[in-house]
Amino acid sequence: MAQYLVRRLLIAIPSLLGISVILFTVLALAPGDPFEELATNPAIPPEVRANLRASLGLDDPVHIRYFAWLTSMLRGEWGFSFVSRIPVDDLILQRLPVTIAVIGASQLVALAIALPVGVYAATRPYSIFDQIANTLAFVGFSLPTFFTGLLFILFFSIYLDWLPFVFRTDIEATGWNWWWQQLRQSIMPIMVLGLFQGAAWTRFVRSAVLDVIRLDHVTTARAKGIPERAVTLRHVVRNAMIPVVTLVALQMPAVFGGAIVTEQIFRVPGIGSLLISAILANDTPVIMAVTFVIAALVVFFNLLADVIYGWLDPRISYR
Amino acid sequence: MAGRLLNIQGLKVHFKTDDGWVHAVDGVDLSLDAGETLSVVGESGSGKTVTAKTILKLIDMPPGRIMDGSILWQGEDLVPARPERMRDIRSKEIGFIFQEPMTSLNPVYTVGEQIAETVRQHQRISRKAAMERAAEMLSLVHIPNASRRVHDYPHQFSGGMRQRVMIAMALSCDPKLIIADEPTTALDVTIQAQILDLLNEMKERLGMAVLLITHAMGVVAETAQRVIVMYAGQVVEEAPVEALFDRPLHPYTQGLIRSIPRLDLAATEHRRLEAIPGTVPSLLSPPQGCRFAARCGYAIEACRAAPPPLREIAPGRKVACIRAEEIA
Amino acid sequence: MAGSIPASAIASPAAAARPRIGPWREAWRRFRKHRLAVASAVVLGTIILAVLIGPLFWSLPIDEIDFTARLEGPSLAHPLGTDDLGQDLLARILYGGRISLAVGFAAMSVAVSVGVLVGAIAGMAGGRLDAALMWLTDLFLSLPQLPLLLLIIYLFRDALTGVVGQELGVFILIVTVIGAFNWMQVARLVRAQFFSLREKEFVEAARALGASRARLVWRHILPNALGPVIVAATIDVAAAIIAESTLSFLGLGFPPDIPTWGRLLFDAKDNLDFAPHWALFPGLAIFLTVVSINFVGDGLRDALDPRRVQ
Amino acid sequence: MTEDDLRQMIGRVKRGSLSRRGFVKRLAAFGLTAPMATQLLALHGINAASAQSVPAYKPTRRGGGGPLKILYWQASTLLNPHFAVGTTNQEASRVFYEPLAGWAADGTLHPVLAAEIPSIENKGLSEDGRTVTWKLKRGVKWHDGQDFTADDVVFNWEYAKNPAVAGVSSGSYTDINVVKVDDHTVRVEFQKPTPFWADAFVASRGMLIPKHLYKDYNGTNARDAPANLRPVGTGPYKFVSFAPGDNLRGELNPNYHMNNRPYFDTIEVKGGGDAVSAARAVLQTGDFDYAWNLQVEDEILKRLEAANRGKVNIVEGGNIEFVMLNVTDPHREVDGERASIKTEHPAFKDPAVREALSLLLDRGSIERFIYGRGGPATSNFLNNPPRFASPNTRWEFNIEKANQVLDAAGWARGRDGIRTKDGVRLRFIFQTSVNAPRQRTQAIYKQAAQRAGIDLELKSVTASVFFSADVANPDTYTKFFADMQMYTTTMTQADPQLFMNQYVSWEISSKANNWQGRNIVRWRNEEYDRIFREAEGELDPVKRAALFIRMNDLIVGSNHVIPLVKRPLVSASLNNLSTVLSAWDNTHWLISDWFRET
Repeated sequence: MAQYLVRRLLIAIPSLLGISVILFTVLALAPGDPFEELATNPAIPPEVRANLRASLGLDDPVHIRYFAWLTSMLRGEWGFSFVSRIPVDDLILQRLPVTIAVIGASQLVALAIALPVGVYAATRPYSIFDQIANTLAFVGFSLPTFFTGLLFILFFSIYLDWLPFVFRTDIEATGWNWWWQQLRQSIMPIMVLGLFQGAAWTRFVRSAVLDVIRLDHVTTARAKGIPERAVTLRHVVRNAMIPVVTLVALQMPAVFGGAIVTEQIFRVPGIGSLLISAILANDTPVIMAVTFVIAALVVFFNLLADVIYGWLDPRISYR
Repeated sequence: MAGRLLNIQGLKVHFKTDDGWVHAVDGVDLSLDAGETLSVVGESGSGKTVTAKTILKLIDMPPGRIMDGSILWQGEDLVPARPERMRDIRSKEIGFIFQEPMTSLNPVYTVGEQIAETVRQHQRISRKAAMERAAEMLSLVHIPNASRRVHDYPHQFSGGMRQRVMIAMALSCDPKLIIADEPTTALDVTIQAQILDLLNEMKERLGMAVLLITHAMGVVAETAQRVIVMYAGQVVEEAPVEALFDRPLHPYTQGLIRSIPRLDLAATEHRRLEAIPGTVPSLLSPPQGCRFAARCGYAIEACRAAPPPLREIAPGRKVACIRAEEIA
Repeated sequence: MAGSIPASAIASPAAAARPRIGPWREAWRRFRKHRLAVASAVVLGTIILAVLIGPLFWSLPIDEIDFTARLEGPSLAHPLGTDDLGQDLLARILYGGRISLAVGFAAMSVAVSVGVLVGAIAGMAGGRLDAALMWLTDLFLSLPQLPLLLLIIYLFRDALTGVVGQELGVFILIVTVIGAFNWMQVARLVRAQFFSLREKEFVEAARALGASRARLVWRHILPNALGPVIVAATIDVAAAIIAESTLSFLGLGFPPDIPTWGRLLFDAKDNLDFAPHWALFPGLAIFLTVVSINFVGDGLRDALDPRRVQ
Repeated sequence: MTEDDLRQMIGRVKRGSLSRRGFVKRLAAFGLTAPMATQLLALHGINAASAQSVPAYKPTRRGGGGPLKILYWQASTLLNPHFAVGTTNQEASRVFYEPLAGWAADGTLHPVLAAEIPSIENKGLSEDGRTVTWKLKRGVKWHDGQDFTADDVVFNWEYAKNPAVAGVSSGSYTDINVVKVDDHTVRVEFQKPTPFWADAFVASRGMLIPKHLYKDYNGTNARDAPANLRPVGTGPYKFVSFAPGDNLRGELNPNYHMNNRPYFDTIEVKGGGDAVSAARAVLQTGDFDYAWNLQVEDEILKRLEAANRGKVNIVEGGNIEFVMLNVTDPHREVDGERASIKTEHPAFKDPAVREALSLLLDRGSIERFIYGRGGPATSNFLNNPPRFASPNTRWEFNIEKANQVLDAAGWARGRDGIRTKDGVRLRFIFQTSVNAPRQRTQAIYKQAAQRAGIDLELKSVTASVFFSADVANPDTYTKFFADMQMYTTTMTQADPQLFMNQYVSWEISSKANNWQGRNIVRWRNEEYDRIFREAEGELDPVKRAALFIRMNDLIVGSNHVIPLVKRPLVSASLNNLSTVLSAWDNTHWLISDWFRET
């Protein structure tokens, strides 16, 4: 197993390099200027902006800039943001926990919805519960998060005024009150992402369980006198988990994409909103660093998916 | 007839489909004594597998439904039995061997775990003891170095070996009856013989009754003491094995036996393979009278009028044909 | 054992009694059973119809600015109300719908065709080619869409509009761009299906009968992989419609005066609490389209996948 | 009202025979507003009581006001005033650092670290306009207890003009010389007479950083100074914590140099989000006390105000949203350069087309329905300070007249309704940056133009692409590769000299200067160049004001520049918050005087 992991990691390195080359050239060619605000301010003479760009090497040819970036990356310096002068790794370390917390919680909510509902609906196909669950799941992932986010703010923040909609990272309260404030301000983004993801996964869990429930070995299990609940849990769900867990692992990077929309709407200062502001300002070091973090996550989760798949399904052997 | 191990009377099992109710099993009588091997033979769609599975209620209800009849197991009727009671009987008193060994074992657990699970379901013993019991059962069914292979997964066994595992699992709780639903159909010929020998050996050693479901007359001859022939959801003939092959009473049984390709006749005989003309009637709206009438050479008006009762015309011999005596 | 009677010799006559039903009629019969799918098909049909021929009946111009009728709720004159320039929302939604739906379906077909192609090749070829294709998929998955969108549209917009004119040029550009970023899921699904189906007996049987690789893929494996592809395709349409609105958010999509559903929703988001109708109707239009496509997809999957239905 | 009458009245006020109030009222009758009058008096040594240009500060003791929470929808990312790329970074630095003086809303100077405002009368200003002497306030301490002296002021000059530091405020310090007279006096020397002397050490470019913390970072390592992220200033609040791009926190400075100030115990500046949610956070939910720069349709602001938790503040300034008609031809390439000054725009060279386009711009509706209070319609390019606003321009929205003008000039309508003449079609690309009010303005303009037979093809470009200085990018506003474009240009100083040099011929943006010239419309006019040169050296304020008015009339008269709406500073604050705002300086220019009415 370890040997297989090492081989997979070795393969991952060229792919990460490939990603960085392509992305860097794209960013170098893409329009946009980190010093946009300087433009409209007549008081700032043009040559100031010129030498600002020169000082950051914005006008050098692409390959020189790439190697400069790569060598500093390998030395562990991720450079500093063009716009804010803050070292990029501080920026990311400051923003990553919020995103991980919101995404992590939303994935847990999604699984907490999808597993029980999906399994229960599949064990009673075409029952009332199954049809309601199925319809709600469809509604759930047909509603764009963009739209549900707005509706949530309208309903909970403005009409009912229960929840704040400006995300604050510096809550003064301590102990329980701190947790309560955190919950109040992040429950909406978590629910928007969680419900959307939960709806998509409910359908998947249901179809995965449906595929397994008709297999012969389930009837064998029943013939062994095992109670129905145990048959469902030990035999049906255990087998259905193989495709489900793999999908969950594979979808994690895409979830970061989804988080960007929610972070924009609820003003969560996470990796997503950092990426958007960096892209709009063509702030190359930040974009490269954030994309690299996401690319590394993609490779990591793909690996994780394979490992889990192998662990769950003994038929898969590690050649 | 009290005292019999298993006594099924007038069993009717119908399935709801888009086009209406399918009368898969339409009034079946079947009974079995301890230690006896009864074989139920018939083409696919004759209702033999449904009858067998209904004993342990392994069919999905809905769409299936037991319309009528009783299943007496040692005198106790299982039809109204509650799920908890059925669970006690499954594998503890009645074991089941399925047709498809390739898919009947759970791929993600080792064979040992799956057998141990059965054992621990019915006896309060530790996990380790259950695994030892599993290893014992595997060696009982002649699986080489069972103590090591008990930790292997199903995909590491061949088709024949897996059927042996299934048998080991079915016998793990010393059941009084084993129902084997076409246990050899999915296997190739050489392995079939080994499995049937194993079944017979198990019968001698453990003394359990066997209800063998098959469509192969050869298998019947090899293993069964008594035979029931089913056609279109009904029992058409019941007889001891030798009597059935010597003098089949029901026209359908005669057709079955005649269509067996015979190696014992000399090449010179040049007889063409015989087949029974026509097709099995639709079970959606079964015909009024005898269901074999449309294909029966001896059919007369009376046959089509009313359903022929299953009559005992000699000790241990029943037939559902009003002209049985005439054409014997 | 000698003497086993081949069951087929005495084929069960039951099927013969009913009229011979072709596979597509069978599929339609099963589809009809899925009531929600049928209802959604009707809803989808009306939406598409309304969008196509609606403007013929509802002839109000889409950009008629009328300051006296600003932010009016639904009324007889304006059944779906007006926006902050007094423009009639029904006309704008009908006109915008045509583009949003076209973008949705076109982008989905681009994504699905690329995805199926890549998935099939990777699935069939295996080995190094498969690894290379999967590396490419991972690469696209981890690239942030936005900078690439910025670059591609900025690089090609002027060239394309020069050739085919502004609206069509932008349309082609957006469809290819959205399509180019949604094929990865389909590719991965199809590849997984190919790996599992390749081992199945019926494929080996077909190969034994001398079927060429292309025939194998086209006639045997692909139809079976249809289920998940359809589901992925339906999700892609929804993603495409939403992606188009994010593009207009960044000023990359259609010119500002073309009222696609995404742009309407975006323009309305600030007035949600005072003029909810302005955001709700386009939002509802997107939702209804997407949910009906998903249900139809689900119905199709049940109809085309015999194993699924009890 | 001739120049002599004016001088004669100033003399009577000096002799006391005419009251200040009488003088101001008399000038108002001639359209010269109050601030213009006070400015004239101040320059003639009649020091008007400077108090009334800043609201009275009521609290009687320092602190006790609890937290002050401010929301910026563009987050600040840096705390060194000399590197402050955007206004948000200047605002963040202004919480901790202070200049010698700031600009009040009415365009008058207000002393901060300076003891008094230099003027001819108190010998601060030399007669020949070549030197300015600042007297510094005594007893001012840096947050770390060090004394604030003239050395700090001289150091700031050396630091700002040092090319290695590459600070953004270098423009104000490169051509001046600063001499330390004594520990609390500094003299600024100009190379030539400079009517607008209040640039160095004043307002947003004048914030002073401590010498003792920056002296070893006065070079290429300027960016790595630790104080860049942990400021030590002289301001009313001391630094607590800073999460770049998110929030900044400060606490009360116990030994601040002005008594009873600041009122609040802590200050928090939160960043991120968008303008509308910032407005909601103050006006609707009351989570914050103040929200900055609300570029939001007035319709929305009015409805949010209905909850009457907060009010919208409108502060007049010099920023203006306007439309440009390209003098050159953007679609033709002459020796590798589009929109080159060697070409002439085929349609816009005809004054009738330009006049028609000016008539088709419905400024009234755009003000009423789009910008509202945030954008009063105007016919002038230069609107503030009031003394420079020209009274002789008008705007008119009249489609009928536009049609007549075009018909008279021979532009006949083609089959498709679009007018053409000698093969030139009135079909123009109209570009601007992505922003809701601008897109709405494009729609209104397009419809009106259609009614006059002119077809506008709308194009919207992402802000960071539109305002980019990247040479390779064709979509920047300085390249102007389109027929028409619209955006807001800002006026950051209370003096129009730098603002009006956008139309002098030597500033024309071209490939030669990498499109960095500020004359983007590529307009050339000898009279304008001549008057601008003259105004640069004119010491007499009245004559200087008249010159700038003439410049405004020239550029607006050409219709190559069509002013649309003034863009005053729009912000929102809770009803009980008393703020001191000015369009000529940062929002926090007098954060020390903010307090809460109890």
